[in-house]
Amino acid sequence: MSILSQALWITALGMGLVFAALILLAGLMSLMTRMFRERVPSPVSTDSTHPSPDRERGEKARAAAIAVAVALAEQEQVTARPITPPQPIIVGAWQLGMRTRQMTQKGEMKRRG
Amino acid sequence: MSILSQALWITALGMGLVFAALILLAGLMSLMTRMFRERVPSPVSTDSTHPSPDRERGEKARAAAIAVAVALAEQEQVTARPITPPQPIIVGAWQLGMRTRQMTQKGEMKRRG
Amino acid sequence: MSILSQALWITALGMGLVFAALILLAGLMSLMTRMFRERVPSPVSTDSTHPSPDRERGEKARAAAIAVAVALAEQEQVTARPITPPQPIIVGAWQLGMRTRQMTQKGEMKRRG
Amino acid sequence: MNLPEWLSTIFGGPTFTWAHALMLLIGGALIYLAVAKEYEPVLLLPIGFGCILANLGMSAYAEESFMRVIYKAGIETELFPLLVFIGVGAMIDFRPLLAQPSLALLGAAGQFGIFGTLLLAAALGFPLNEAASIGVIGAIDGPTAIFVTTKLAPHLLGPIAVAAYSYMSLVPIIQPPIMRLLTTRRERQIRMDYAPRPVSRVTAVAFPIVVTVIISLIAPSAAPLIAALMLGNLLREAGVVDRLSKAAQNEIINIATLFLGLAIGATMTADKFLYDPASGIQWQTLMVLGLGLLAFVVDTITGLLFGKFMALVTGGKVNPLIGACGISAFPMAGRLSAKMALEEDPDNFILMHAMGANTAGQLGSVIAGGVLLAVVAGMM
Amino acid sequence: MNLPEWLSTIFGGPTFTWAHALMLLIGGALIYLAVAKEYEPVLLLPIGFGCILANLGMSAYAEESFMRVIYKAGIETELFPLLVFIGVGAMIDFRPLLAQPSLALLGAAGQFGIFGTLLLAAALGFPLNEAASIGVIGAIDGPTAIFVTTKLAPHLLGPIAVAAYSYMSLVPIIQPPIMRLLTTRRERQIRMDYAPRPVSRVTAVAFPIVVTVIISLIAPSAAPLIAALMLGNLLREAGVVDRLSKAAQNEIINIATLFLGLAIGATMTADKFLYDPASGIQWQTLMVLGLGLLAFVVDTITGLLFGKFMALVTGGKVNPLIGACGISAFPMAGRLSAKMALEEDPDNFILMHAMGANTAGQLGSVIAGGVLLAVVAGMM
Amino acid sequence: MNLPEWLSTIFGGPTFTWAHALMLLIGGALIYLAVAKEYEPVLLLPIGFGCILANLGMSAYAEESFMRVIYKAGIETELFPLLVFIGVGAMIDFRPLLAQPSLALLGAAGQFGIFGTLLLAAALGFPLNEAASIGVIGAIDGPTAIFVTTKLAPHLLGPIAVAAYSYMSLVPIIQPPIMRLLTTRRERQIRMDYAPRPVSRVTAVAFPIVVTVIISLIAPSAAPLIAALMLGNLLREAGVVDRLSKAAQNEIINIATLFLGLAIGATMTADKFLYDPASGIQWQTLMVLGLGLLAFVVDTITGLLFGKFMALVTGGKVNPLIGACGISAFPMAGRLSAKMALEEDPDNFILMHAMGANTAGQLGSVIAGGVLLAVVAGMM
Ligand code: NA
Ligand code: NA
Ligand code: NA
Repeated sequence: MSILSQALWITALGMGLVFAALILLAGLMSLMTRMFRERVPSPVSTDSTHPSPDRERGEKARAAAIAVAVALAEQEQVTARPITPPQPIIVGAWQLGMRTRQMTQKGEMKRRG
Repeated sequence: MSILSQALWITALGMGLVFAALILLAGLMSLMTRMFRERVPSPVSTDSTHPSPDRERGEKARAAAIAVAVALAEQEQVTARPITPPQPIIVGAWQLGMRTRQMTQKGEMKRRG
Repeated sequence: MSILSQALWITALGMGLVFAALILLAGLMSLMTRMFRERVPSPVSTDSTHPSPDRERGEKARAAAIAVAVALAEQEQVTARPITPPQPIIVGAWQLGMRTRQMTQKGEMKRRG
Repeated sequence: MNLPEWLSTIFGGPTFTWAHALMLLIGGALIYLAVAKEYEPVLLLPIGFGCILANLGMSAYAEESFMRVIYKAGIETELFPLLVFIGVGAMIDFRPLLAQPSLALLGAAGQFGIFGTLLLAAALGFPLNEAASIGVIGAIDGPTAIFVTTKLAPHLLGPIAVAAYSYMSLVPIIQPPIMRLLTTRRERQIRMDYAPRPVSRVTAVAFPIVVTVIISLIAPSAAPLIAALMLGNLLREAGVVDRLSKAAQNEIINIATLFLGLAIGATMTADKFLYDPASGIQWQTLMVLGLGLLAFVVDTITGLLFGKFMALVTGGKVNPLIGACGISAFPMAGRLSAKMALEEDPDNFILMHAMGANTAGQLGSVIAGGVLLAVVAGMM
Repeated sequence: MNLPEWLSTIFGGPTFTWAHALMLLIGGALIYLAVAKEYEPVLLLPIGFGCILANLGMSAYAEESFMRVIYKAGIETELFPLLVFIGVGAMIDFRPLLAQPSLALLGAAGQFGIFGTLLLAAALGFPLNEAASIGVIGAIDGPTAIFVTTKLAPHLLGPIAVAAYSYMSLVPIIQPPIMRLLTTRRERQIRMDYAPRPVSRVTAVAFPIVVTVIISLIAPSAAPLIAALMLGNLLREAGVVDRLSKAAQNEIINIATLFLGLAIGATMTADKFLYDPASGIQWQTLMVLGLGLLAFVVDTITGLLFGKFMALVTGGKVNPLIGACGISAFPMAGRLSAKMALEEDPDNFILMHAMGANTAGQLGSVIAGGVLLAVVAGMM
Repeated sequence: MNLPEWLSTIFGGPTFTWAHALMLLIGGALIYLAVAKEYEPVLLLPIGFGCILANLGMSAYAEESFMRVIYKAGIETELFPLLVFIGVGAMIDFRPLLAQPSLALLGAAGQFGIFGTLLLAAALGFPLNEAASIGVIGAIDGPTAIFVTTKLAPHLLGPIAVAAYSYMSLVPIIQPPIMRLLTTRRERQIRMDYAPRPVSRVTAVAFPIVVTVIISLIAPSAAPLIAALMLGNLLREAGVVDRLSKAAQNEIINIATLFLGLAIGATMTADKFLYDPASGIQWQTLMVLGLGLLAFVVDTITGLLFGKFMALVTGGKVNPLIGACGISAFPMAGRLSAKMALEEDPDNFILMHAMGANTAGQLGSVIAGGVLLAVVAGMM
């Protein structure tokens, strides 16, 4: 085999495997989020994409929070330091509720530790 | 020698040595605490086990402090993390006085360091 | 060569090289401070050694600041810990102005990081 | 190279059998215990993850595995358990023990499980080195167990470390029934005089040095362990090397703990832990776990019995509950004893005595580990 | 020994040629980019300084050089990139991806640059191992590039690491024109529904374990990288090992980053990078840098095209801009996409989708790196 | 194996003689100096403890000793002193020196003690390598002394490191009488103009790079030391790698210091330090300590004389006291000079000048160490 046809084979198989792996992961992620739901009923229902009035208000609040997050993210970009992604900001409004329990727990540890 | 009689010898000699070592250490500890006394006269006299009225009051205060310590220790047990024993709590009331000098010193360092 | 004459040669060449290296460094330092000036005109002019009245007032303020620094340095000496030189104190009054920009920058990082 | 060969090179990876799959579940179970039950999470989580890696081709025995690099750097050299001990030493306060030296005896009594289990394991047919390694689970002290096992029977590191750390977490579950069974309500209500000797700074600083010298002379095999523990304690008590003391309690112990756990987990390959195609199912793993539990129980029993003996000898001045802290498992065992005394009588505060006995147990465990190494190595 | 001999021993040091002088300038330029332009300073500054040392007799190849000690300890063993990944994993939040799993596909599309560049490099006459190492710059992920290059073509470590990290910093400069060119204004204005599935703690904890197992089975060569990344993420999400998570995000990553950078820089000797007296000018360095840039551009293009394809398939529910985050370059690429959407329409918030695609790109890069290692090693 | 044999195996440990006992006392004395007198506690405490371990069977020379593992990892590779220097560099501010470059000369004058002592030691019959190692105590800089001694005469590491660090702590005791003896009250009252050149950020960043290049070319043997020191300083002054700068000033230096001290202490075995059964009492230890003290005194004297010379040349614009800071012993010597000037005249503030001379002394010590290595190695 010439080096170029080797390279072509590598490309074909390589991209194939990469796509296969990520499609598999996507399926597993989908499965996992369905399987392991938070027991506490989440206030945000997951299947409705047509927001109710109530829902919409929350949506807007969240949007506003994200706007702030983006603004902050932009500021950060000036001194882009990818090694310390400001996760708390990215997490933003949406996960705030979900993670409260966990963070409270962590907070306690920090106070103690 | 059969393996079992070997094991018996190991047990006898082993436990003997462990006891011997700890008895020796107990003696040395006793000697050391006698030899190296704090120069500042300790407010808590060491030989009286029959508390004077004054002494008793201190005793109760200390007991109360320890009660708090135990309560806290119990709480901690929920997330038992033996690698970070909350020493300050264990040390409790009793050594508080004794170690004040040392801790002040350490505190200063922290502020400076 | 006897060991002693070897040692004499080592001493001569050694001290010569040490002096040569440090003289060279002194020259380079002199060159660098001249070449790379802060673009913002420094309030302290560098060539006048005869203080103007205004200058003198600043000088006194600085002297006072240094006095404080020395006093603090002395205190520190009690628990001399050369591995953590209290640089912020040594830097003292004089560089305070120059480094403000840089420190502000650092401060921001700390708040974010 | 032709295509079929190429494809077989790529996809013909390491074999993955049902045994490997089961080991992944075991690794997952350890992580579950760590995360959901908070059983010693700083160790069981890395061990669990290391176990998963070990069975995906990244074991401590695989050539060119990065886990092997870590294993060789920190387990074979024995540095990791020693580094952990430097940190532990910097976190222990020996003053409760120094103030009540007689409690040291309880730290000896709580080690009988080590030797009792060795006896039983030898009777069950384990060779001496394995029997001793199983017995050392009875030290109820992770670094000691790992240090001794690395020298005597490194192939058992996985189950022994898992047992040592799991049982340490199970103190509040395993010990109370034994304590209630072996002590009367009256004994548990014994109040202890609270008249400790004052401990000067000189004593606190001299103590770790003296212990290092004495124990190194009596039991040279325990020397590295005791030296590491006491170095940490010296850094703490010196009061002038705050930087080093903090480094020991944070950077050093955290990094060493993470990689210690990973490397231990990386020894838990399917063939060593579960099923060896050559020799069949590894029943010894289950036996190690079972015998280890026994060692724990025996430790607690002999500790309590010695506590009762001290109560008898002193004419009822010692609460036998503190005998159960002599096993080590610092500091959970100490807290548990104090709590049980409080449950019987809400005014009965024996926490200081319990912590004294518990630190004595920590010393006793290290000494017993060293003694065990010496006597067994001498016998082999 | 007589005097003239002695003096010649002392002053007849390593030769210092114009090529070495030029390398000092290159090292200085890297430090300049780090300090003045803040291009990935935590890596380019140590690389630049290491480059200077390499050309003053302290290279990774010099006997008795302390840089060689560091190189052997952390690059040859591959520990440094893995340690960095443990820290990176502890800093990444995969929830945006878990909540929108279909974004994972974008993380695959953004890796085409790797293979496209490999093809071109092979066509230009590079041997397969070098071509693959050059292609892996297209992972736009430093530790992956270093890990793969260490195994395939360690002599190219310098230029490849420099390219990987420089281009990562250039995301805000290189990507926007391509994004504007390949997408219509209308496409950039597409708003995305914001209805993520809730992600439970169980999912967040199970995710890193599942990914480690799956990827290690599919692409064993990627196993160490993915294991390190996922170990860090597990420490983060477990919520019970705060000490270890912080150690990963601080001590471990800081120390590993510093020495990784130094050791990489220490491979940039004049003869490897610039001019080899035996073989003349090292044009390959320039070609590596050029081809690496191309890999970046191709990644961005294929990512965007796949984004457009997803927009088409979903009937306009996906904003193609998030295709550009599939390249990795975490987290700059994600932020940039969100920003560009905002610029077209100040009410268009796609940050969560962009970060999901960006973390998918991080996974995709590691997987692609592992796949590349496997298929190329199998071919050679 | 029969019982008597077994018992003799267990109890027939390493011999413990009066010399070992005396070494334990010496180790204890070092710890006493560290704890009670606070003489460089972060180093003398670990050295003292290491010395105790060395004489309990855990020396750097004992097979299977964990101290040997540490010694080989950090001393033989020379990494520990270099890591300490990275941290020291990150803590030094060279601005006072940059603002007054002429002070650099004082940093050269303060190194004469090194060579003067080498001469005397050679005259006393020490071979060149030992004489040079003894002389380097006159660098009054721990890492430099350890680095040079490791290369020239590693068997003298113990006494030389102890001397280097003890004398560093004794600056406030040893220097004042010499300073009073050699300077007149009038000289000590000289006020120094306070007109430093402004130091821009560019200069502060370029300085460590320029110094690394220049010194590495002039004295390649000093290159690793100067490179480590300047790397730390670059991390500090860059202002964009705060994480790395903090890691250097904390994790890296703390861990390296602890293990450096332990490993140095672990070389202090009775036979090397006190009494070798083969060759008798090791008088050389006392001579090393004595000659080291002399080196210190000579450094101070030549520094002061050069200060007086500069006072003469400048027509009384230089206070000769700052000559005493050229010895290094950073930052105590600088503080002491400023304090002595204040004692003579409470309005005489020369702290900035003293710190400039002191940092020059730090540079001079490293350079002198490198030059010494080169010239002595060339001669041998
Ligand atoms: Na025990
Ligand atoms: Na990529
Ligand atoms: Na000096």
